[in-house]
Amino acid sequence: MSDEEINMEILLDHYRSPRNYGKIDNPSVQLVEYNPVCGDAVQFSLKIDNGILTDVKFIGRGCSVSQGAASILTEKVKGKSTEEVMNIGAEEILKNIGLNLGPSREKCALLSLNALQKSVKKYRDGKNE
Amino acid sequence: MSDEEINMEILLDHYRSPRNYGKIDNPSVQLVEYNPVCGDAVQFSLKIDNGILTDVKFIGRGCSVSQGAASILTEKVKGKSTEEVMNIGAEEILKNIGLNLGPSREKCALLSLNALQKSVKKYRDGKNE
Amino acid sequence: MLTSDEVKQDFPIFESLGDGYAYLDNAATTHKPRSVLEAINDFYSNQNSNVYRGIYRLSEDATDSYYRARRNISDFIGSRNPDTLIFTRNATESLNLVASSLGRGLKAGDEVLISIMEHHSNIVPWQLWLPEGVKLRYVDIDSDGYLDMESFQDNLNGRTKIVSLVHESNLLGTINDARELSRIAHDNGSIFILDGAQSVPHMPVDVERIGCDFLAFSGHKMLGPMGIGCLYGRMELLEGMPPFLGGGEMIREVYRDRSVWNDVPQKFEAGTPNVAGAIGLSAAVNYLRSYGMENVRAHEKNLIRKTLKMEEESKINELVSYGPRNPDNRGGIFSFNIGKISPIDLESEMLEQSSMKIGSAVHPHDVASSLDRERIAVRSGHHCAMPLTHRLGVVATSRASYYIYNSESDVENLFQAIENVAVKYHE
Amino acid sequence: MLTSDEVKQDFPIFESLGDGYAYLDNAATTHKPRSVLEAINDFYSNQNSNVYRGIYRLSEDATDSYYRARRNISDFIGSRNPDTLIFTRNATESLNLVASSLGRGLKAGDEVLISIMEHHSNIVPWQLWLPEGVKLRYVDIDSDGYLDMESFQDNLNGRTKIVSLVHESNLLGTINDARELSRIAHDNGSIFILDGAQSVPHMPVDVERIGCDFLAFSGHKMLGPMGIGCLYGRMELLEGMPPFLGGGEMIREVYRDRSVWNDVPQKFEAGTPNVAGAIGLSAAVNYLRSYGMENVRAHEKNLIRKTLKMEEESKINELVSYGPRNPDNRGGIFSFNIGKISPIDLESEMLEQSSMKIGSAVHPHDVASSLDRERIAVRSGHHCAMPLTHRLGVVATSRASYYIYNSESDVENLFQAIENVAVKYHE
Ligand SMILES: Cc1ncc(COP(=O)(O)O)c(C=O)c1O
Ligand SMILES: Cc1ncc(COP(=O)(O)O)c(C=O)c1O
Repeated sequence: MSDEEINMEILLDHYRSPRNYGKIDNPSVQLVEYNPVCGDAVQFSLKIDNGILTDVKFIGRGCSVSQGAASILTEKVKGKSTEEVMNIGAEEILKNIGLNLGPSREKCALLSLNALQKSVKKYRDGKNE
Repeated sequence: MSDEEINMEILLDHYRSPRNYGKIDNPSVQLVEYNPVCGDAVQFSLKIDNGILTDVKFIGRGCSVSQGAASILTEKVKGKSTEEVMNIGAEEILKNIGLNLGPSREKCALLSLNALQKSVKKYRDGKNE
Repeated sequence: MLTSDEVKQDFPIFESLGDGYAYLDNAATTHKPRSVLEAINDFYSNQNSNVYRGIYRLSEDATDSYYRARRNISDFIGSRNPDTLIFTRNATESLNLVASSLGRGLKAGDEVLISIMEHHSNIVPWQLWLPEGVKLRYVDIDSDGYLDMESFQDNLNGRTKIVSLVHESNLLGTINDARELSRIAHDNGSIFILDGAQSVPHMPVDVERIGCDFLAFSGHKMLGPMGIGCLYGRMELLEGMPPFLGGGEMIREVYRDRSVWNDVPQKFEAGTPNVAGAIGLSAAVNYLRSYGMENVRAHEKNLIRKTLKMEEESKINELVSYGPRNPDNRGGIFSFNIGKISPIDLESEMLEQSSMKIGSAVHPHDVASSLDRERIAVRSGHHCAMPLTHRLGVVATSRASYYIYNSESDVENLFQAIENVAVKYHE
Repeated sequence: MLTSDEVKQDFPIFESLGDGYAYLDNAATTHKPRSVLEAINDFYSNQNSNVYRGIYRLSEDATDSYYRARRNISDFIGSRNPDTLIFTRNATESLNLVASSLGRGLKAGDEVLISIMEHHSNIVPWQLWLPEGVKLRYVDIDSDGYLDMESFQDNLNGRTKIVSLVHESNLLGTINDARELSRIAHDNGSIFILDGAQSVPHMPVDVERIGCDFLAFSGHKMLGPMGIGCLYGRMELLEGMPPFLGGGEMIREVYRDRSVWNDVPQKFEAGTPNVAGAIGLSAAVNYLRSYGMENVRAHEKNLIRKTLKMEEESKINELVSYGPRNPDNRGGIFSFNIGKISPIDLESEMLEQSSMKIGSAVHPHDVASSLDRERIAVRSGHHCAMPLTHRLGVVATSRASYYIYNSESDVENLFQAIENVAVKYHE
């Protein structure tokens, strides 16, 4: 199997058996991100203690890329600081997935990063008020 | 000289020394036709007796084609009936001139026919009133 | 009569794509035969110049070629007067032109009637008039994917100034009875506009026979180049309409505070036209004519018949498709899904964890990506018909659309590949 | 640095036109180098497909090429953000787009300031707002053919919302000081639009350096294909502006009674774009870059310098010409007349027999026809600048306009031919 094929299998595995799937009770913050154009949706719920994401869960539906990427992302960020999460760039996510997605699927891959960073921002904004 | 060259010379001769140039005193009808896009202008004055163009004169300015064609036209229609004048078609005029004018210059060549036929129409409309 | 393998020989791109590549996105855009590329090249290499106002041979030749292209294409759609054909960039611009120009005559309370199966290009230009109090109504479809004639009658009334409908749906493949629709619209005193973007390329279309007032279509969807489209209009209407864009050839005289418009069609063609595009499209028309539009249609009807048959016989889990089952009323368009993914109602559903999972459905994006890996090009999404996609209760569909260079084996490969996706994602 | 004979080798049409043919109508449209024709051909033969929404390799490649063309062309005019470049059909559509979209924000009493040397495409789109009470003002020219800076200041006031000016006049050849004009307009709080149809093809143009808010130009006037043009706009402005045409790629979501617009630049590009056209224009930009725009400008400056010198030395009866005498402020455009034919005032003059005769003047149409017979292509007429033509007191002019493939011997042939016309018509 080529690297591309292996990475494809990893993504599909995440898609079929998503990690950290579900909702956190009494989350620090919760947020839905939806792309009405293709119907991809993810909802993140986070538990944040002292600026650390102690728990991250998502529920969602959509294509393998959007859902697989969300699952991969939850594994990546658990235990990270909000600061670190806000600094994750698009390239990092795409490199992590390791597939030549092409411009149209990259949006799918980045939906969950958007959702996660928006959640953190919402949490911080709430704190400041 | 080719036919084209001969006809060119004829046209230029009409342009340089227009026939029937001037105004008729007390004309039966008189009318100006002007193309503001290129500035070509002709003014026809006609003497009509019993439906016959007994005298035709024009004054005008513009390119060799518009003015030469006007001069040639006056020679052609003097003595003709208004009926005959109204039946002259564009092809007949273009054939008469005998030059491969191309679409943009054909308009120049037909300005005087338009003016003449409009004059006759104006005369007839006046009669009917 | 029309052997797709032979047809393919005329298209340079199939050399580049190689044997066995199935290009099934013809409703989006089509490939170009050598004769079209040569016509464009020939124009630029031998006649190139600006049209109309040049008093030199080159420009007059270009003007003449441009006119002959106009005549040839207007002839192709059955118009007897070449001047009724306006060159635009694409069907979208054609529809904007007519919506913008006719729209200026609409008053608050006037209604425009379109259908739920319209392409966005026949929706949004009319929506732009909503702020002026114009009302936009939608004819519904029935459960088989046909225009619902009862809904048509229900929505038609004395205030309906304009009826604008698609001839062939780019998602369902439904071929509407344009002649009958035109008759009903005219009986109601409405102007009748036909979106021919998917019909003109695929079947004989005759504006006189149909009786439509306007017909819009795109060159690139009928083997012609990109950047050229057409709007046919009835001369009496075009003459009375205000212009669309200003400048260049569309005016005759310009003074400081007013202008005098040129005649139709120049009145509607602002700026230097795409002469090479018109000539390329004219070459495409000649190429299509060499087969005959009856045969083009027969070929595609055969492909869609085979498609529907294979679908019925297939054992692909949860395969669903949309649109009429009768090939007589159906173009070469096959939109399908593996399982159903409905749009989310953000207000009510998102809190319910269970509703978020797709279950066994395969998202159309995954279908397209997988098919691409098997060298089959299909489109996935809402196909610029989002109201219709939502009306069907889904977020997106995958769509295969055929043309003259597609063959029965493309259809077979398609079904094999769909089966492979279904297995892969369900395993 | 730039040898026109060598340049000509790259243009297939000069093979067809043969040696010694002088194509001097470059302000109307230009010829295409082989590399442009090959880029178009290559796209259709290897990458052809619709852009954006296709999830298959071919479509993604096309999308990528389209984007790279956008980046390359925006780079060429000094914009750092490719998304500020909107593809249109031509400069006329670019100007209509900005006039239509900005115009919707104008109120009765607001003023738009243009100049008397504008092309119709920068006049008529603004006239379309006159019925709404918008006022159109004109900056005058001075007797040397420069913009009259006093007139500019006089016409600028607190109500001037928009200043829209030509960079290089297509009739006079005047090169306006765009940077200074932009500064003055901005100091006044006005939006500054530049019509670059005649400047972008012929000299270095940098939107950042100039500081303009918008820049319009046409591909076909800069060695690119017909049917493609550009509008550059400042991102902050573009983002706040309403869309132009509706449908296709310009929307993100469509519902029955509303739509959500896409981002800039897609918001302004409705329907299937002319991808091949954009790629062809990008190839033209590369071709121009291979010489360097400084050198293109230097070449044409040399030709106009020679032209003005030959004019001064010539003994042609009644030869008059228009525009600045300083080649530093003058593009490669030479508009001239043999004698003066003024427009007719239909009310007052037509009865005077004497006023009708042209006298010794030769009508520009006759000039063009005669030059054509000597294989020199020039344009005659008002050059879509009728207010300027009338301001000059004539009905029309003949115009020679140069580009990189023109040579000093073309200029010499031009003057020989003008002399021949003058003799022929005066004899
Ligand atoms: C039915 C229909 N109408 C209009 C259009 C718009 O065509 P274009 O993008 O060429 O303007 C399309 C093409 O997508 C179509 O399928
Ligand atoms: C100064 C100027 N502006 C605008 C235009 C319009 O260009 P196009 O016809 O390509 O739209 C031209 C070309 O004639 C021009 O010279």
